[in-house]
Parts: sequence; structure tokens; C-alpha cells
Amino acid sequence: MAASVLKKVVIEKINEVAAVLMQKGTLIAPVKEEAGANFREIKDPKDIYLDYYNSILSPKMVFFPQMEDFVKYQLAKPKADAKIVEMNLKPAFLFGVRPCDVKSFEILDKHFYASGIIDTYWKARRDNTTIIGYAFDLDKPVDSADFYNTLGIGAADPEGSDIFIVKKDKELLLKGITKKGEALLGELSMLEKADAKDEKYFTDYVKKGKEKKTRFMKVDDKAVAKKYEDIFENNEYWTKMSDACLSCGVCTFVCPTCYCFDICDETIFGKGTRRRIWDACMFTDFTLETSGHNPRTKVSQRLRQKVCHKYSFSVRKYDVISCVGCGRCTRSCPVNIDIYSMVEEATKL
Amino acid sequence: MTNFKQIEENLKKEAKKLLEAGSVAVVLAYTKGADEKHPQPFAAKKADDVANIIFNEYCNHNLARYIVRYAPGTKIAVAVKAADSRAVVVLIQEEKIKRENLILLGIPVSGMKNQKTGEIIDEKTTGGLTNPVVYDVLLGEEIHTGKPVSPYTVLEQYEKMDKDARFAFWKAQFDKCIRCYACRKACPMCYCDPCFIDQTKPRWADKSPQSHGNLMYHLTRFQHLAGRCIDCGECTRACPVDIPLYLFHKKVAKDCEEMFKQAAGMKIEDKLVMVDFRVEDSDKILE
Amino acid sequence: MEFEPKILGIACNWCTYTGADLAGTTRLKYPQNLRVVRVMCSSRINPSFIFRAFQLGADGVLVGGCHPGDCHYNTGNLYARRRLAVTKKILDFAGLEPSRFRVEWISASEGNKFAEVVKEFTEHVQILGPQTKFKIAGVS
Amino acid sequence: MMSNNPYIPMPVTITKIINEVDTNDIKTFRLTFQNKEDEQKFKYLPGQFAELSIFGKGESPIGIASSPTEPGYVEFTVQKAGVIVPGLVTAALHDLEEGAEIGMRGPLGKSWPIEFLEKKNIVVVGGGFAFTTLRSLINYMLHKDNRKRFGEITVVYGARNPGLLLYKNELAAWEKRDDIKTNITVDKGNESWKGREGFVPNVCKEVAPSPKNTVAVICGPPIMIKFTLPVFYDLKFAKENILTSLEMRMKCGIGKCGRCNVGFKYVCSDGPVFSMAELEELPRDF
Amino acid sequence: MSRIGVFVCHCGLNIAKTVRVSELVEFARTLPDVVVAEEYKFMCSTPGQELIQNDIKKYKLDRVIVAACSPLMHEKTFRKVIAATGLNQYLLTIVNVREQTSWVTSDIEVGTAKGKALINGAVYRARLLSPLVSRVIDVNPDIVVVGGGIAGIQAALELADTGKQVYLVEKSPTIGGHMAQFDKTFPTLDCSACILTPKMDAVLQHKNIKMMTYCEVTEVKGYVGNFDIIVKQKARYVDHDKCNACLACTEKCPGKGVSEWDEGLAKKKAISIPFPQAVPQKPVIDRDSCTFFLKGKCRLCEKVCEQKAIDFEQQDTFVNIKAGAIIVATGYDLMDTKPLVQYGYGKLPGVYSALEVERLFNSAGPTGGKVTLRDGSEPKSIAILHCIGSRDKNNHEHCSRVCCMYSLKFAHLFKEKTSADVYQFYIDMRAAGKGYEEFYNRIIEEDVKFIRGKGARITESKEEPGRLVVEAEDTITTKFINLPVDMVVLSPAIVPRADAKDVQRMFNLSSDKHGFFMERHPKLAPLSTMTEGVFIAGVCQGPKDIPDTVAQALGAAAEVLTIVSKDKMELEATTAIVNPAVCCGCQNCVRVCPYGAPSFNEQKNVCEINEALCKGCGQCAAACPTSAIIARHFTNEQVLAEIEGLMEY
Repeated sequence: MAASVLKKVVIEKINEVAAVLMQKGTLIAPVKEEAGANFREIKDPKDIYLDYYNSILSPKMVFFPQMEDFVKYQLAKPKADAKIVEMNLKPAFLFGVRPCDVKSFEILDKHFYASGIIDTYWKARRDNTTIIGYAFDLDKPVDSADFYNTLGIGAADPEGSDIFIVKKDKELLLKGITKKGEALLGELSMLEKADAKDEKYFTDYVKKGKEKKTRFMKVDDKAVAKKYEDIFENNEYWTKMSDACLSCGVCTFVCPTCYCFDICDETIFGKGTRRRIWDACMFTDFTLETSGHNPRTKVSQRLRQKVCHKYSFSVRKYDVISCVGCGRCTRSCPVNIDIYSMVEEATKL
Repeated sequence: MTNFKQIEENLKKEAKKLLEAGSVAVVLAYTKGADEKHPQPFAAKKADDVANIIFNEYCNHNLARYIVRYAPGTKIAVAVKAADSRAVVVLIQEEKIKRENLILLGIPVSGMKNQKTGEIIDEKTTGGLTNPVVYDVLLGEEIHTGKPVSPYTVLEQYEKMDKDARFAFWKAQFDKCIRCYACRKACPMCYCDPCFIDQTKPRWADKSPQSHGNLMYHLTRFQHLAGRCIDCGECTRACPVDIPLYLFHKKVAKDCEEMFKQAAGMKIEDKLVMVDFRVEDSDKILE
Repeated sequence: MEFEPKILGIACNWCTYTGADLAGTTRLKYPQNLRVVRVMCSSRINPSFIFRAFQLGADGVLVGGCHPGDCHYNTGNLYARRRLAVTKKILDFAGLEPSRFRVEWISASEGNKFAEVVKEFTEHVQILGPQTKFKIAGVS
Repeated sequence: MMSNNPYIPMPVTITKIINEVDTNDIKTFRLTFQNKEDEQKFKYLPGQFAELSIFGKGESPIGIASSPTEPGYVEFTVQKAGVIVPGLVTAALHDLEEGAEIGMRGPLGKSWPIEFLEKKNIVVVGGGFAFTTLRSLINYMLHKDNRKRFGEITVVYGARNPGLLLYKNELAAWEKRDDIKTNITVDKGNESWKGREGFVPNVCKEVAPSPKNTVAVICGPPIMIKFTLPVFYDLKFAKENILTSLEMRMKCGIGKCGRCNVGFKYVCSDGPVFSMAELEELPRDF
Repeated sequence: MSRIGVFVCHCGLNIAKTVRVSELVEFARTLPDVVVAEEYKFMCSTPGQELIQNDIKKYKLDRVIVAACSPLMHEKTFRKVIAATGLNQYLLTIVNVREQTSWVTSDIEVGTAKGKALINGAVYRARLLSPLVSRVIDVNPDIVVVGGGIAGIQAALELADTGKQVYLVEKSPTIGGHMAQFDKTFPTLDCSACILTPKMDAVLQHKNIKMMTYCEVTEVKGYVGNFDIIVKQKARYVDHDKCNACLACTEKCPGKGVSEWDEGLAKKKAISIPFPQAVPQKPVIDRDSCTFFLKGKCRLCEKVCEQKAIDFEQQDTFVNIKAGAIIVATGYDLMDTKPLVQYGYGKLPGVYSALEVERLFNSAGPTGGKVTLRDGSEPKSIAILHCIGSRDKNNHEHCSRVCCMYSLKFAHLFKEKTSADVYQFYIDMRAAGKGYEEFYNRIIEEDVKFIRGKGARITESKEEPGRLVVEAEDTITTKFINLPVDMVVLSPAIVPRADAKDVQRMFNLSSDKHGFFMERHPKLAPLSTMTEGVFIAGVCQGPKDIPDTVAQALGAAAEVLTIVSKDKMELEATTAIVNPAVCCGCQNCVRVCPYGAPSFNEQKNVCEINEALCKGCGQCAAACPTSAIIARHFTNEQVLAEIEGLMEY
């Protein structure tokens, strides 16, 4: 890492960086919206909103958009015409992702990419994208919902990003983390070379990031996975946990590591698209079979599926807890259900 | 201004009494979530659970939502604010629950706050009503702020809008929708399982979150809630992308009140306006 | 070329559909922009049919039922009146011109009225111009 | 990239449709490949399934009923799903005629563990409509090149009435062979029924296979499974030696969409074939 | 997936003149699932029908679309055509290219374009049609007639004569109803008893009629063809099987009650028959006036009864009846005019209501047919006041229809039986019946005085105590009148029975705003009700005279026969059903259905539809928020698809 390049730029000049990236391909960065920040494709560099805490929807939507078209078809005589929808990707730059979200990409990689059949769409988008991570602002308080420390993630962890940014007063320090990132930094001529003080600032910032405290409990992957296997049929716990749960899909839709989807054919006037869209294990019809049988009719069963999937099944299948402690589900939950408290309570059982 | 501490005490006392006596199977109230500022709905089932009950200015959630979750005939006590009580009234009218199976612990409220912004939301909730419209026990003094508010004033600016502008406004709002369905799940009146939007035969709207499917979902939901929406604002509060659904519901409620001379959930004896008619209904309502 | 709107009609079997037939038997002429779906009673009309019709590109929707009190099923149109009144308010607040949606009571003997209403409504929709607000983008 | 896209169906033609039962709601569809490459790539074993696809309706996962020993085509036996409101895809399939083109993705999932079954005696127990992948297995084992690889083969197959038995001609053919013991039963016979009457679990009890070096492969409606398993436990079959195939709502079929997730398994990609020992490890959530 | 055939008719030039038929055919051929499209000059002709039938076979069609005249014209014809080939008749779709296309345009471009859109819509819809099979149910041939007045009697006799078993349920101890109270009937002035009592007797004698007097229906379940009715037999305290109608009991009985039969003008014994010609001729004990029931001892009747028929221990019993159809003929009440204090009824002894006067005229009545006032004197002048409580927006808006005529009859009878002056106070004379105007003219000639003006008030005369003064405005002379008379007869509004609401609920009838039972259609189904298999006759449906009542009774009997004369009946196939998997139990369907077809199953928390009651209007389907209700042949899917198809072109 010592050999890697560190560059810097004054914040005002970020527009210029953006302009170059937009020329090279698609730039995706946080923008301010009514309800808060979200990652969107940037059309005007002025829209980039670097003063954000974290986005409402997780940046997984860049690789796993809520809607992905597979095939376009037309019902015709004598048979339907079908055409595969080509992705025609331009290089993409995902700018300003927080460390915990960067971690979520690694987790999803294990699912979509590194085991079993490769999901071509995820892979194509992932391969095509340069991730420019962005440390949390250590001068600002952490949100009470966050608990990424619990999952071993620091506020300024550069791992997983191709380029990692920390803020230094009115400047941004940009560090190339991977070859891909370094190469990109080399192409951005408006960046200045950083000096040794900047180097130290960057290294210290990453270190300080480790000390920045979110909610924390000691969680051992294997132990918590086992715990949830043990209490899987503990109805009292699950009922208590789900008494308030509305069984809506907010938590799963904002979650950076939820990946369930549905495949559906949508047709109008005989022309249609087969596409996948996000689905959620919290929806009643998620496991409803055509026969009418539904193994998960109760809210408690659905909530159990969600929590166990993240903290137990994922550990056993992919060797990782499928949660990064970003706090989105807790922040977005209409009834303030908090997965951290849930796990905390489980570990006490 | 509600004395929240006092209400909390009374609520605990009543809940404890009811649970100890076994007169109810569950008391629907609030407990703390991640912290006190983030309370969550709570189902106290044992006298011991009562210690966890809280009540503060952030306890906005409409508890009527949870009643239909229990088997018919279950005796339930519910802490009801004005909005919750109106929802309970509609549920009784719609025969989803029986009055005799409910014990309503009424809470007069003033000074309720939005958890995200901290702003006082009394006037924005259920037409500014402070006292529950029906209850068995009132856990505090009735509150009369003396400031009658029209629940519909907020609509004026939208009603005044030019149609095209209004369409543009709503299109932008509905386009944000990610179809997480938190609105329908938070709504105390949306007890349908499954919702029309989950049907495959027919598929009323595409499931993908595009303009047209979103529009169909929301408009149909407004239609389904016509004459039933009690203006608690839960849909809007639940929405992760801040679509001001309450405005539309309010507008439909206003129209229904004007046409059918009745606001939803005010009196148990009222008829359900959308599954009722008067011979003397005028064709004017169609104009 | 003059704008030729697409108008969906939904007519109850007993009154309006029969009235429409009567307009035909008496050879009344009216604009042919209307395509009628027959249902048994105006109360069969699910409000979402109306929303859907506009999404599919209808420039206007005309619902026809028996006169209140004359419903073949006694009270169907009285329920329908309330339901569709709400639908109209919803369309209005959503920003669609509410006059694109019309409910008319036309009896089996009112072939004349049927032709009149269709003519008048078609002309009205023609003036309003194409309905693009609800129409699903990118479909013919 | 798109050539390896696991979500894109290959085009196949329906070349034969057989109406299997009196109630006309179960049909067997024979599909042939339109592209030679597809056919060559489609290497499957009994117990696997494929997603049948009709544009405008969607996809439906169906177990493969033919055996890989029958080259040139793949067969699926499809029941029209749903009671009052029929399933979109299965109903549409039933409306199709020979010559129609549909889509197919697969083969998907794990097969019956052929290597594990080799050199062992096999008891195949099936009930009603859930006999399709068992038929594939039996035909596979009975093939002249394969028969020697397996020990004794015993079949217990039952249906509610004679009209609801699948593959009637094949059943008759098996009954005539001496390298397979075929026990066909119906819950209730009719005038022309000369065979056995009785429930599958009872027949299993009567047949009473020895657990020694024997594997039981069981598929059927939940109620049949519920009463058949104890019979085999009583006969001292080890849980590792009782295999079944799970039903769960599936979409993608390749372990990505999360729908069929039970515990740390995806039924579509880690199953649908499981031994009772494996199932015991999973939470009871299916 | 479907195999659709499209057949376009020229209808000579009727269609072809403004619609290019061959272009429609070409167009249809391009549509997915359309296997064949053909045209023909007259599709409804035999060769046209054969063309369709041959194509169904040749192309193995499973859906047929006929583009021709209105479905109201030939849908039935074409349904038969395709049914003859074995294809389910509901797999037919008619496209209306004549009445609603070719005939209403003169522009062939426009007509052709519309025709295409309509055919496209039909193809979209046809794909989703399902075969429907009408359910066939067994029909119980027995009939229940509720109400033993002239309507019930007439209907029962008529039905019994066809060999059907009839149960005639009557609330009071005798059949006969109001008509049995009358003396003469207008306009013919024939004696009411003379025409009614033979019929009453015929009921008693008829082997196919089970007469159930002193009975009330308490519960009705089931549906057309299969009603389950529970009838309460009120305790009579007399075993009618033993009683030989000697009436020795009545003679000895010391108990005195009020005779409802004589409108309270006379007393009756506690054990008695209502009037001498009552059917049955067997007494019942009135608990309210029976000395034993009041004081605990007496039982004189028991002592005198040789048959040992008296049974003070008797209890109400309940009988179950199964029937295929029901006629409700429960009649009417006269409005209680006491609340109209201005007329002094109940306070001024000289004020009588119309039915009381009927009893005064009747030779079996309290005065033996003599018209006397309560003090026994003969009135010298009599005023008859029309429209008391009817045609009155403050009371009953409706016209009671028979008052004008019976008031004329009263005038005649007064003239005949007394020498009094008779005055009629009327708003309008309504004499719209056969022979009525003639009767009116005859009465005018009988020196009856007609004053056009509604009686406003009756007071006691100050000048002549005991006499009455009628106050009214003569609207012809516009003068106020104060007319002294001895007797005033009020013609009160005819109103529904006091318990009409209960009856309505029990039989699932609807009522008009006055409370009279509603017919299914005011013109085309005047005797049917919203409940299939339940018919109404007589005044319970609205005020009417005896001839109309009898006509309705006969009509209702004929309607009933169409049901019970077959042992099976086919139910409507296009009914609604509930898909319980998606029903949320909101009960909207229960609330909106005019026929009571849906009901809520509390155990399963879902609604269910009784197909036998469903008429297929589909309004439950529109009220159902979850789309759980499938309105067959007009399902959400089918309608949506048709809309999509129509909007595509």
C-alpha cells in the first residue's frame, strides 16, 4: 500500500473530476433528493452531494438495479419474437461510497459471482465499474442506527475500493487502492500530487476511522450463526421480535446485502419484457405456491427468514455475516425495528 | 399539552390491571426501539411485559394496524390516540373486530412530534383531533386546544394548482416509488391479504417500479381507501422516499365528506359510504 | 389531420347497451371513436378499469348505466354512482382532466340520447386533445 | 457474455403431448431442441428439473420426466396448477398444441445421486402426480447399459384412483419385466381395476424391503410422505438412505433469487433432491 | 394457445355497406391465436351456421368470434350453433358490427377501422374465456304460501289444483283475511262472504293443501328449489285433531276479550272462533282473556268438551317445511289514525274507521248489519272522509287506491240501510277500473253529496252536543265549510303490516320507501322479488283492489309453477364465485349484493357466494378490493383484456 499513489484535489474542483469521469463513461454519485441522498447517474456535476451521511437506498442498485430487463418479446404469429436485451455497458464510476457499503459488494460478490452459477448481469456491471470509496466524516457524529463496527468495519476502511477518498479540510485526498484505481488516478490530470503530510493525514485518518465508535457488540460469526440455528424454533423470541413488524419491504429494499428478486413477464399490447425486479422475503406472496400452499404465512416466520438469512444461513453458506451495519433498515423502518437490538437479544438467550 | 409521563404511568397501571386480571390477551402499546426517541409498537402479553411500556411524543404509530393480526374473538386492549380510535371505529364498522372484544385505553394527545424532524405534528394528524372518538378509559384529561383546524386547509395550494402542474407534481412523486409497500402495510385500513397489487389474475399493474405501475397502484389504493381513510398519516410516515400520500388521501376524504356528508371513523353507527347508497344521492357528484 | 380520439365505452347490458343498439336500429349517426365493452351492470365496473383504460391510451372513457331507480339489479347503479364519483375526483386530483371521464344514465329507449352523448363527448375530447398524462410511454 | 446468460431460455418445440389422466389436468410434453448446440449442452440426470417458459406468461420449474437414456428429446409431465385460479404458465402450457414453440432453461438442480445409488438396492416410492422424476430414474436404471449398475429395484406407486395413474403403458411394461418389482396401488379402484387397492404406506409395509444396502427414493404428496417415512424408519432405514425431492416456490432455478432459500440451502441449486439426513439439518420452514 | 375462429357477417349490405368485411377478415387473420377467419353474406342463415360448425371441426377451434349484429339479437342463436358441435356455448364472443358500427356511420373508412378495433378486443377477451357449465339442482315441488287472505287462498287453490302440495300459513286463527270482514264488494256490490267463503271451504277440503292457521314463519333458509322453512304453530290450547267444532266450550266460556275481527266493536269469548264462517271452525283460547290463564282457575271449557280436546299445557311447536317456491301474500294494515288528533278518532265516538264500518254493514257483525252509532241510534247525516293519511306528504305519500271506491260503496250502503244524508269529502275521485266510473255515476245519482276538499278537522259540535262538525275547504267554491254530522267515516291509508320489516328480512325481500315489498322489476317482473323463488301477491306489494289482488295471486301461482313443475332447474352459469385463497373477509360483497348471495364464513374468515341466489350482475366483483370474486364471463381479466384489445387500434 505504501507504494500506492495519493493525489489530492480541492473540493470545488470535484466538478472537473466528474466531468472527466462522465466523459469516460457513466458517473454515479450521491445526489440530494427530497427524502435524503441517493446514488444516481450524474448528468450535471453540480448535483454531486458529497456532504451526505449515507444514502437512503444502498448503492447495490448500481450493480443490481431494481429492474433488469432480460428479454423483449412480441407475441406474434406464428410464434413470439424474442430478443435478448443487450446491456451495452459503458465504463462506470461509482463515486463516494461509504466503507460499509463497499464491504457489501464483497458479500454480494460471494452470492452472485463466486459460488454456483455466475449471475452475468452482476458480473458485467461489477467488472465494468470502478469503485471510489469515501470515508465517513470523522468530525461528524455517527448516526445512532449505525453499527458497522460490530461487523468489523471501520469508518474509513479503504479495502474493497479501487480508489479511496478522505476529506482533509477543503481538500479531498484520493488514494489508489487497486491497479485499476491507480490507473484511473493517473488519468485525472487535474489532481495534484499529495505531499508527505497528506500521506500521514490519510494513514492517520484510516486508523482513526477504526476508533470511531458506532454501536458495538462482540459478534462471532460462527457463534451467532449457531445461536440462530438453536433458536430457530423459539417462537417466543420470534413473536416478540415481530409483534411490531409490519412485514413491508423497506428494510430489504434499502439493505445493501439483500438480493432477492422476482422474474416477471410484463406485456402490453402483445409487446413485453421479461425482467427481474427486487423482491422481498418480507412480502406475503414471496413463498406462496400456485397450489395455495405458503410455508411462511406469519410475520414472525418472514422476519425470522430475513434475520436468519443474514446472520446464520449466510455464515454457513458463504462464510460471512450478510450485514454491514450500515443502519439503513433501522433508519427506514416505519416502526423502528432494530436488527442490532434483535441480534443483541438473541445472543443473550 | 399531553403529560406524557403521566399517561405512561396510567397506561402501565391499566395494562397491568387488565393483564393480571386476564381480561385481555394482549395490550397494544409502545416500547422503546433502539432508544426512547425511536419507540416501537409493542404487544404486552404478560403483566411482566408492562414494565417495558413507554409513551412519549414520538409514539405516533397507529396501533389499530395490529388488531386484525389476532384471531377473531381475542380480547385486546389498545392504547388509542385520536387517529387510532378512528381507525378502530372503521374496523368495527367493517366487522373486522367486535367492540365487545376491545378495551380502548384513550390517550388525549397534543405535542406529538415527528421522529425524523422533531416538528410538532398535531395539526397534521387526523384533522387535529386531540381526543379519541371512542374509548373505555381515558388515561388523561381531555385536551381542548381551542384551535379548531380544518384538516383540509393544507390541500388548498394543490387544489389551486393548474391540472398540468398537479399532474407533473404527482408524476414526480409516484416516480420515486420503489414499491416497498410500506404505505399499505402501515395503513390500519389496508388489511387485505393479499393486496390487489399482488394478484396475478388479473395483474392490475406491472410489478416493476415504473411510472405506470406506480400510478395504478397508488390510484387504486386511493380508491380503495375512499371513505375509509382516517387521515392518520401513517402511509406518509412509513414511506422511505417521502411521497406525500396523505395529501391525496386527504383530498379523497374531503370529497367523500362533501359528497356523502360523513367523515370516516367518527361514529360506530355510521354506514360505510362506499358500500352504501342513498336514493337521494345526486348526480351532481358525478360532475 | 383532425385528432381522432380513442374513447372507451363501458355500457350496462340492460339499458345503455340496448339504447346503443336502438341508436343503430334507428340509423342515427354519431362519431365512431367509441368502442363499447358490455358488462351486465354499471356496478360491475371496477374503478381500476377506468385507470387502466387511460393508461392504455384512452382519450376519454364513457360509462353508461340505467337511470337511478331503473337498475335491472335494483340498486347496482346507485353503488356505481358513488364509486365512480370517487374515481372521477381521483382522476381530477391526479391532474387528469376529469371531463375525460363521464358517467351517463341512458335507458334502453334512449337511442337518441346515446347518439347525442357520444357525439357531444367525442367533440369534447377532441377539443381536449390527446390524453398523454396517464398513457404508458412507448406503447402504440 | 450473453451466450452464458443463465436467465435466457433456449427455444424448444413441443413434438408430442400425452394426456395422462382422466381429469385432463396432467399432460406430458415432449420437447425437442431447435438448436443442436443446445441439445448437446443439455446434459442431465434423473431428478433434475428445468424452467419451462412461455413469453407473456412467465416460467415454471418442472421436473424432468424423461430419462437421459432417451436421446433427442426431453419430457415433462405438467399438472395444471391452482384450484380456482389456474397457474399462469401451467394453464398456458396445457392450451398448447404439438408444434408450438416454448422456452426451456436447464437442466437445473441436483439429480438423484446416481453414484451413491450404484450397487445398491433401490426402492422407489411414488404417489400421484409426484412420480415424474421417479419415472426418469426408473427408466434410467432399467436401461440396458445401466441395469447392471444397480441392485434390486422395487417400485411402489399409488394414485387416488386408476384414472389418475401416470404413464400407464410403462407401468404395464414394467410389471411384465422380471428385473423390477412393480407394485401399483390405488386408494380406490373401479370395475375395470384388477390391481391392488390400498394406500402407499401400507403397501410399503407389505412389501417390506430390507434396509440392507438399500436406498429408498420417495416422492409424493405431503400426506403420503408423512405416513410413508415412519414405515421406512420402522424398517430400520438410515436417514442417509432415504431420499426425497423438495417442493418450494422457485423463480431463477440457479440459487440466486433467494425465493427457495431454506436454511443454508437453496432448494433449486442445492436440491431439490435431499436425503432425510440432510433435511433434518434444515430448519422446518418449507 | 387458443384456437380462435373469426366469422364476419355481411348481413347483406347492412354491414357490408359501411364496413369492408374482407378487410376485417384479413385483419383478423394477422392476430395471434386466430386460426381461421371467414366472411359470409348471412352468418345467421343455415349455410352461415354450417360454415361456423364445419370450421370448428376442421380447425379444432376452441373459441368462436362472430362479428355480426348485436349480441342482444343473435347471441343465443350462435351459442346454440357452437354448442351443437360440442363446444361450450360460453366460448362464443359476439362483435357488434351492425347496430353499433355499420348502422351508425356512413363513412366506410371509419366503420372498417372501428370494426377492426372491436374484433381485436374480442380476440383479447376470447383468449381468456372459460367454459361455463350451469349447475343443475333438484327442485322440491312443494310450495309455501304465506298469508291466508284472498291472495293466498287463490294462489293456494290454483297451485293445489295442479297437483302440487301447498302449505298455506296464516297468522290468525282463520283464513279469509280482510276480505272476510267486508260486507259487499265494489263496484258490483256482490256479497263478500258469498264469493269468499266457498273458497275458504275449498281450501279446507283440498287434499293438496295443508292449511296452517295460527302459524307464523320464523325462519327461511336455502334458495330457489330448496327452501327450508320453519313455521311456528302457536299454542291454541285446543287439540284441533280431537275438536269436533261443537263449540260447546264457547257457549260456556266466561272470559271476555276484544274481537279483532269486529275491529273492537264487539266482545268475544276467550275460547272462540273469530266469526261464524271461520275456517277452520275450531276455536282457540286467547290467553289474554281466558279466566284460567288470568286467575288460575275456571277450566269450564275443559269440563264441557266431550272430545277432551282442551289442553292447557299446549306449547308453541315448530314445523320444518321444505319447499321449492314461496308466495308471500301478507296483506296490509290500515293506518292507525289516532295520532292524527285533528280527526278525533278514538276520542270522538262518532268517528269510525273504514274497517269498522265494514263490520257495521255486515250481518255477521256486531250490530247484525244495522247501521247504528255506538249509542244504538241511527245516524241522520254521515260524512266520509277520503285520504286520511294517504296522499299526504306528512304521512304517506302514496294513494291507497281503493278508498274512493269503497267510500262510494259505503255511501250506497248507508243510503240503502239508513235515511241519512251522506257527504263525501274527497281530493280527487279516482275511478280507474272496470265499471268504476259507472259505479261513481250511479252513486252520484243516489243523492250522495260530493264535496271536493279534504276533511281538515273533526270537532264536537258546540251547538248540538254529541254531534260532530267536519271542517273543510271546498276547493271548487273555495269556501270553508263547517258541516254538522252524526257520524264520520275515515278512509285511512293502507300501510304495510306492522311486522313487514321482519317478513322482509326473513324472505330477503326489499321494500319501497313506503315499506311495501318490492317487485323485481316494476313492469317486467311485477311478482318476482330479488330472491329467486320468492314471489309476492296482493297488497303487501302495494295498495290494490280485489280483482288486481286475485290477478296477482294467479300470476304468482303461474310463476311458481314454472319453477316447481320441473324436478330439476338450471342455475345461471354466469354467476360469481369467491376464490377463498385471496378473500380478505372484508364483506363488501355481502353489503352490496341485492340478492343476499354472498355470506361471511366466520370459521374460514372468507366470504362465500351461494350461486343459486346469484344473478350475475357482478357488482360484488367491483366492490371486492382483493379481486377475490370472479364474476364469471365478466371477470376482471376478461374485461381488462377486452379494454386492452379495444385500445390497441
